[in-house]
Amino acid sequence: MERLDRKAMAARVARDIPEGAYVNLGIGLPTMVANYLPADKDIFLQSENGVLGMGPAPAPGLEDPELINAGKQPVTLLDGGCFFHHADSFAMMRGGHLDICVLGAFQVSATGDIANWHTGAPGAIPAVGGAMDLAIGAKQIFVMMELLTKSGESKLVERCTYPLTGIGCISRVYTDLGTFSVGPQGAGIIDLVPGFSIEEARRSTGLALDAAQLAA
Amino acid sequence: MERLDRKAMAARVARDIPEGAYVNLGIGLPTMVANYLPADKDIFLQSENGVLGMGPAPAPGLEDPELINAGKQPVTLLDGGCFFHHADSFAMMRGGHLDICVLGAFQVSATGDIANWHTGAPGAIPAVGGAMDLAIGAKQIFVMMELLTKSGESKLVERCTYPLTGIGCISRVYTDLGTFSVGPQGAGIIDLVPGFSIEEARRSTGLALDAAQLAA
Amino acid sequence: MIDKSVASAQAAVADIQDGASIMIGGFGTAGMPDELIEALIARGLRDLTVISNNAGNGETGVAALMREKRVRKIICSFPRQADSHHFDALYHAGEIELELVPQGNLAARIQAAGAGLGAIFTPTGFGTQLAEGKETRNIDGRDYVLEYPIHADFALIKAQQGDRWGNLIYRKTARNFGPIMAMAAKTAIAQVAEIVPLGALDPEAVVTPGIFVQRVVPIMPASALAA
Amino acid sequence: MIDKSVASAQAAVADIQDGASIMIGGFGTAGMPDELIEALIARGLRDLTVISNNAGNGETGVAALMREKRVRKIICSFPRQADSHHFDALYHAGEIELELVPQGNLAARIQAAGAGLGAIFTPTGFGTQLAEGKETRNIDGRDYVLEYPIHADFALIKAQQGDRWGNLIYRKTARNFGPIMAMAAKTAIAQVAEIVPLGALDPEAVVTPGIFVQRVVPIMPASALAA
Repeated sequence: MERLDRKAMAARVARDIPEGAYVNLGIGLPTMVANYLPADKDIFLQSENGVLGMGPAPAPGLEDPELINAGKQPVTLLDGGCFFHHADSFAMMRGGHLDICVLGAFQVSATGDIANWHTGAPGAIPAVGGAMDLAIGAKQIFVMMELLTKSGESKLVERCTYPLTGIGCISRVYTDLGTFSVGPQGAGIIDLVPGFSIEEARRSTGLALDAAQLAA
Repeated sequence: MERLDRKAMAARVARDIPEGAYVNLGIGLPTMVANYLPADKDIFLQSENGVLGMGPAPAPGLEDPELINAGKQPVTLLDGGCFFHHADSFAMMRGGHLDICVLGAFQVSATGDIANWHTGAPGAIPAVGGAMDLAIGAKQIFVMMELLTKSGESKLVERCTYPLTGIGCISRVYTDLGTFSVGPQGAGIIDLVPGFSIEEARRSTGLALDAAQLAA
Repeated sequence: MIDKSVASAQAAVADIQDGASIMIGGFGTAGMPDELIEALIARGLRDLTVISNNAGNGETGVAALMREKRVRKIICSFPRQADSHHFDALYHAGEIELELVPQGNLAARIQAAGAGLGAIFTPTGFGTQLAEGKETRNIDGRDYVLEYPIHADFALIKAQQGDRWGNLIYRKTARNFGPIMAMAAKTAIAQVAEIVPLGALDPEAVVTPGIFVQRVVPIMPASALAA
Repeated sequence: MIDKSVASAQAAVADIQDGASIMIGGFGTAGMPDELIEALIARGLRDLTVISNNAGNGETGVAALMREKRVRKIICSFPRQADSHHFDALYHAGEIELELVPQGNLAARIQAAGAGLGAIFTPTGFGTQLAEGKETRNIDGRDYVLEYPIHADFALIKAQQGDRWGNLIYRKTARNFGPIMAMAAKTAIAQVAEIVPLGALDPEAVVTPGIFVQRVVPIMPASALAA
């Protein structure tokens, strides 16, 4: 089967982001989506540390330690971008002004719960950052993750076993093996990579995945 | 007795405003206090419509309809002044960042309640504006009013009969006949105009005014 | 290319419907979006809910909306003024509903809506008629009233400069309610004295980021037209 | 004449006492008031409560406060990082108390303190471990958690320019927590790259009005010193 690599996953997510969208790309894998957004369209990238209208990474040597994204990587500002303080930034998020957040996750449940902040391992130091704010921080919240763990367990689950980040907030899950909808109606298949069948998807996840949205 | 006119009342209040104070002067009589602040001292005037560092009224012909105070009168901005939106402005007030508000009032009670927004008359259209915000909007809230109504009733009272603006928030009342402290301990005399005795003050107000603070 | 600029005030308000809730910026003469309000009046709508600091002065702006009986309910802090006779007449005739809100609570409730808060405990108004029937709580020795956010379908505001992404800067005390109303409305419409090219506004000085603004209408100030 | 400028970081923090609560601005490399923190460390204080987004990276700033065991409690959103080893050691040894707060709730609680609100209902964190034991409420069909304001005795922040009245402007993403921490602390101390004459800052572009700032310390950036 034609498993998507990380670049292909990022390109797949990017395809679903329309012109004019206000978007927050979470730390890690989701940040890569920026590389696949069409350069000729106005798509507005927000970072919760206080910037809207982020451009690409600066050329080497032109990094500004005071112009960074939430992952603390140097970024640039487009003409028309601007800066604001943390309360305004999270108001932007909490108030539903962003269109799309793309997040990584440990687990997503069929009903749209997400676990992505804490493994719950004893002794682990908890750190949440903006994860819980991002999880409810846009009109649509997408997750981008590999479908299976290294040991083959599904990260798309009936019910999250890791500590929750947010409840019922995810609408779509982009994985290396396909794209899934989640929510009040349960999980469904939007697309699967060639060679990964509906039956395999159901067996891998243990979920009764609805296939009605799957394009023929 | 040497009743203070409005100018003298304003000058009396101004005398109690120290350098460095952040001050909001309410609409009407309190606005006059600005005319008696020492020009050689930095005293910061805020207006709740979104300006800090107000200067004197502009020269005739130089009025700017977009540079006004809460009374909708044209003002000027000093070097070092700035503008902000309504939520920040009332945060400034509600958050206790101002040092002094000076308000007019219909009545102030011995325990520091204030009534200044509504006569309660049937059919009267209520309008509150920033009155209730101002009443709790500074570390110290002063009232400036004539002690007696035209018909001779005291406006410094045991208990307000007009609808309240705020509870227990006033600390000092400047009048044409003297200055009074109010608060949890009840009302006291700070000063009286020459010819207005402690006994007359007590008789006029019907209050057992404490005279311990009165300078001998 | 995203271009939020709209050619005319008429086009900018063309999709507002009967029964809409509309925030209108402005405090006194400063920041009142007169041309947007005129265009709104021309729509002939009914049963509007207006959220604004005042209920109109004289014959223009919100007062004209009142005169034309377009408003079913107003949420404001200071309706009664020397020349608020159109509101006064409606109020005395029982033809308009008034929700009176202390000015700072009005600002805080609008800001809470824009920020996605469910409710706030504010000290303003505690113990007064305007808190009657409302939930109260003593927190750390101080008394507070529970107040809910105020959302709106539209905001009509006035700014000084805007760009095609909707970024705004204001002028002096005309800023007043503009930034928070833009955040609290589903569709924020700003009339600006000038639309400038992208990048012309200092990114450190933008007051309202474009994300909060859906339409920008250039309306040259009357003073500039006369000059 | 009011002049809030202070000659040195040492003088600016001279009255902070054992047990004080201190907000420290900064997010990553941006906006961290390193020189103020160094001066604070030199005071040799104990039992501080620190409110900051992170619990320190590497060896400087908040991490140095940790290394020197000056902090009894930290309120932050993201303590664990690749190089937060000083915090990690204290945490595992049970020598520091951690109150973990989602970043947006941290910002909202700091802002609520500055704005004089008693509490806020926020949707962030509902149904998670970080809301356990907290009051919740369903408002208009959405679930919220009741969160309380975070006040502090002092705020240490970094800005770009300031004037003698305490007005501040920031630089790029170094703005982050500065404006709201200045509002929430009894005494806000800002280190700035430059103190400018009164009137030099554009009154439309001032981000933090001077009323929120008690002390301004000029600290020339290392890059400028090297040049």
